[in-house]
Amino acid sequence: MKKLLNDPQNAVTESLEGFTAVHADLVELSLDPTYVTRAGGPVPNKVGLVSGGGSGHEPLHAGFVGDGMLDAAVPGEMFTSPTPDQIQPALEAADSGAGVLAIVKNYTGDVLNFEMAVELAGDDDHRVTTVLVNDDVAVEDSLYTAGRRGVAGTVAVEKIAGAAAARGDDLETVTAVAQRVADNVRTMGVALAPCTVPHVGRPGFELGDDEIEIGIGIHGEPGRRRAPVATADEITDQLLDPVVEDLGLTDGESVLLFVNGMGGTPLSELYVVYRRARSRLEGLGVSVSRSLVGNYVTSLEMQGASVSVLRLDDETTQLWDAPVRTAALHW
Amino acid sequence: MKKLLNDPQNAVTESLEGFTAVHADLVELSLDPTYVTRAGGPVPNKVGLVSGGGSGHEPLHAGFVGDGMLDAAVPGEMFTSPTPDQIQPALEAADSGAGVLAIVKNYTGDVLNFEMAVELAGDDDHRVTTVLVNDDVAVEDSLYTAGRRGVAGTVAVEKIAGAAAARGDDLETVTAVAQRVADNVRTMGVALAPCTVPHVGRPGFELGDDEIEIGIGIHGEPGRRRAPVATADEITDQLLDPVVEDLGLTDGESVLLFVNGMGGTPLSELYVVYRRARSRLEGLGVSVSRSLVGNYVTSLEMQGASVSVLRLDDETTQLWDAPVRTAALHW
Amino acid sequence: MLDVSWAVRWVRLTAEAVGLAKAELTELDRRIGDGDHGENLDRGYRAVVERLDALDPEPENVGDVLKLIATTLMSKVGGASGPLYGTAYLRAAKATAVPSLDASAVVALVEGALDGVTARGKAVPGEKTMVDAWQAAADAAAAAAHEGASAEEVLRRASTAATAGAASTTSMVATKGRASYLGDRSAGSADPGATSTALILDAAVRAVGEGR
Amino acid sequence: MLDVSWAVRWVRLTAEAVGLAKAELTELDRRIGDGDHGENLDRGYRAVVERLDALDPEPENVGDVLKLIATTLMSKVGGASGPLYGTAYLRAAKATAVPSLDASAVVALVEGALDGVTARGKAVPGEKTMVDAWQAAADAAAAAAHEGASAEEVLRRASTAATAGAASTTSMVATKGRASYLGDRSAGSADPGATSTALILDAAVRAVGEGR
Ligand SMILES: Nc1ncnc2c1ncn2[C@@H]1O[C@H](COP(=O)(O)OP(=O)(O)O)[C@@H](O)[C@H]1O
Ligand SMILES: Nc1ncnc2c1ncn2[C@@H]1O[C@H](COP(=O)(O)OP(=O)(O)O)[C@@H](O)[C@H]1O
Ligand SMILES: [Mg+2]
Ligand SMILES: [Mg+2]
Ligand SMILES: [Mg+2]
Ligand SMILES: [Mg+2]
Repeated sequence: MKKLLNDPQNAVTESLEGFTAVHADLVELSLDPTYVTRAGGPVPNKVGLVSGGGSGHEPLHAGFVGDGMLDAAVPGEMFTSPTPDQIQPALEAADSGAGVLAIVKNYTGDVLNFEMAVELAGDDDHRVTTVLVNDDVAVEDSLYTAGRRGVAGTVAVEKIAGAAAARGDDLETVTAVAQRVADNVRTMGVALAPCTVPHVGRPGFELGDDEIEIGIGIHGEPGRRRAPVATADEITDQLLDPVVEDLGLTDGESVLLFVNGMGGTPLSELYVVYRRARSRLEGLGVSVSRSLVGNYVTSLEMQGASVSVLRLDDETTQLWDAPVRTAALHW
Repeated sequence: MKKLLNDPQNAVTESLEGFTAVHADLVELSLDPTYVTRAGGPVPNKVGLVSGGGSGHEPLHAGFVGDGMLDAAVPGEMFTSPTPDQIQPALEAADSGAGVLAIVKNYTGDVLNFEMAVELAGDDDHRVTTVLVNDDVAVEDSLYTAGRRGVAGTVAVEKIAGAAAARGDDLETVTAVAQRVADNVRTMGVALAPCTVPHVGRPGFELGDDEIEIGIGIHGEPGRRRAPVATADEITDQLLDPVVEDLGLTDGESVLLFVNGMGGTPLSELYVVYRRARSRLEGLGVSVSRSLVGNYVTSLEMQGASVSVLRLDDETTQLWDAPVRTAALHW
Repeated sequence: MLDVSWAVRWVRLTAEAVGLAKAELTELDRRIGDGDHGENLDRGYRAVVERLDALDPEPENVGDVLKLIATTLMSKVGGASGPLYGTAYLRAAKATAVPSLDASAVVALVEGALDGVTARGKAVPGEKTMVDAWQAAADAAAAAAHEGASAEEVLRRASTAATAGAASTTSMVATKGRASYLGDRSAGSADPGATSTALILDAAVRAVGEGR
Repeated sequence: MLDVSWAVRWVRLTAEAVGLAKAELTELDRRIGDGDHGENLDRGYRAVVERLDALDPEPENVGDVLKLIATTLMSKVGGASGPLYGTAYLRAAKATAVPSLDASAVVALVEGALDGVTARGKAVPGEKTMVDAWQAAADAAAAAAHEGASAEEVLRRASTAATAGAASTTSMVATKGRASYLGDRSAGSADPGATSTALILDAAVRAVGEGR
């Protein structure tokens, strides 16, 4: 394992220190416990938005703190959910009095820690609602699993809910918008090569020279199946098909197409995947009216990508287009 | 070699097709010959800015086409300079009559092909000036080399010259500003793991499990020396020291600090490098007044990073801050 | 005697055991989860020991020690196991607000921990989680107490049952937690959380021995 | 006879040779450059052959064939070798605007190519570039013509000298082109461009044989 790190135990803190030094106009860092808030404190009368989760998925979530998106982000240790005593003060710091929406990716650890923090913040008279993101169609959502994982679709939920909060919607409305996005976004990912968590020191899984892992999670959790290496077009189809099917997309609908890199894949390859996914969607009569391509929800240096499709309506389209000023998304 | 590609011969074209589909509001793609121009054609009375070079360094250069930066980008094959018959029409397409500045990274191939294209465009009565970027302090600039390579510093030249052109400076002034930036920026990079050019099918170099390559070029050209793996802080010092020395930075000066990822390194690690470089510069009494951290001049999936320092003056600081609206830089 | 100094020894032995088994727990989690369980618990218990060292005066009740573990794990571990173990120790602490434990208090401790885990995680036995170890331990403790065993003996029976419960998870298919994403592929490797539960109860027994 | 059909055969044999040596040229470039020389030339010569196939009517002069190579390589190869070989063939074409070559025309062809490469790339012999092959070829051609050799013999001597010139680059330290970044580490492997120059001139000789 070769990494640009000092003591792995300090990786999260040192990285956040660098991040907040670069983006001091956007964010402030609290240490002990660790969380990131929007510079200048919560916006009066605006619903606060908080998300968080294990580190190693940068720019998620701290890269999305700023105007039009999150008010606070709570980074855990590498691939480990943050603790209630980090989340609670972040929730409270994000509350200007209009209440707070917590956006939680559906992992047992994230769910439990946020649940406890929300209870604690509630004890302190903060109104907090929660929306779970569970967009990963690779996992069957059934009694036999912890439910679908939250993956790249989280970006869409944070952006669109952030815009709703920014235009002054109240907590119930922001929560409903976030839930609508969560309900209408689906994702599936592939890994070509694994990643190594610094303190573990060896890759999270092994892949043969001619194998890929279809349906990978963002922590390197094995996916649906091992498959032989294939062309970008073939792999894209294997990602897109279950997404389209699960969403029940039909002719004439309009979508956001989001191709997300896992961290170690060249941008140029992501565009090749996008090209195929877009032409397939258009072939189905689906209009790709908004797009995002890049490394937004990563798994350290994992090689691979995910394809997300969000069914858009007029309101969510407008909210997607609304201005955003964060380290990682800006328009 | 596992990549999200179809036929490697089509990788550049397919990727550009995806890119221009995503960013149709910003760019237009010409094929045969291949180049990318700003959507809507050149801006009347504005000096045109054109850059180009081998592909595989995305988002460089096409990701920097748009308001306040480039008017055209000319992508060659993977790691191979574009040809004069691509460059010439791009130069001409970028000329609104105010002339064109070509920003060329100092590689023999880029220099020769741009030189021929500039001659051809000149025959067609286009005024074209050229600025060479040669910021890589890993290479000795002497009679015994082809001169320093142009690497990540190119982004600063393109951004600042782009802002000068956008505010209406004439060709001579834009050229002088670009040259001033090129004269005041220095870079040094490190590779932790190599990259594989698709049609070659094997890594450009080999590194032992406990070796890094200090002074790597952006095509995987071996650098100054092999070194044992070290901490991020130690590696950062090895990159920053020659940069600072070569620039002759002194107490009280103000700089842009740019930590660039080679494509396969997690963003979180780049921030760890930034943190150290910044604290070292501040220790020298140098003020880090502007910053950029991210994957901007990549080498496919290479793992590693480079540290660039640009000495700023009031004018270049203002031009850096001026609005920019491109796929990869936006403020 | 299962008194406050036993509880303190228990903590220290647990921290030691988790430190030694860190790589093994991580490897179990790497196979069917995300490879951080050893690191998570090690970080947590090291913090527990630090706080214990700084503690002045000594706690009066066994429950005070367990509460310190609970709050520390909650604030240092994260992941699924942080809230689960945190809530487990918290409930166990509530059941042990006494200077030393008799047989029925040991049962209350283990049952409290089980209640905490299931209240938080909603898992039932057979889903390949730490519940499989805690449930086995609680059942064995209750049976032993019913048979009139001593406090120490109840603890010993609970610990043995937890180890067996952890071992039983090897063949199970996970339906809770991160391992559930693997479906059938989760069978064949023991659950990391059940394994760490067995380690914790084993340390409780060894803490008795060391105090003699 | 070194006439137009010889020139056409030369092109085809060059394209074939470059195709076969693609991996080897790329490997040489991988060692001291960026590993694309084989791919670059192969892309270029395949395009040359395509254009040649589409050509109607047949060119009248040897120079016409060389000019077609020049413009095609310039527009298809890129890298350093595109403009260098492009300019080489362009100058060679100017020197060979005749239906067939005598000994002095062969000398003019090779010297024209050398002039093109040096005008464009500013390298001198000993810098570990294709100049080392072209210079050796030009010297040998001039000497052979001076000794009264036939056109074919001049070509043969030039080709042999180019091969030797390419081999001589192995021990050189590069001071031009991408290999120069390596400094002393560039010694020990032949220069890819000098090697491809040797291949090109070898194909010219073989094209004579095939026409007989
Ligand atoms: N719903 C649940 N109920 C009980 N235990 C659970 C549940 N989900 C997970 N666990 C336990 O947590 C353990 C994993 O803990 P850990 O690796 O620290 O957290 P994470 O899964 O968040 O990485 C599993 O081995 C399992 O025993
Ligand atoms: N200045 C120069 N003069 C002559 N030949 C050169 C010069 N620079 C490079 N070359 C030749 O070009 C060859 C490399 O070509 P190629 O690999 O196709 O281009 P690039 O170096 O741009 O990748 C070298 O092996 C060398 O022979
Ligand atoms: Mg975890
Ligand atoms: Mg090249
Ligand atoms: Mg885990
Ligand atoms: Mg080359």
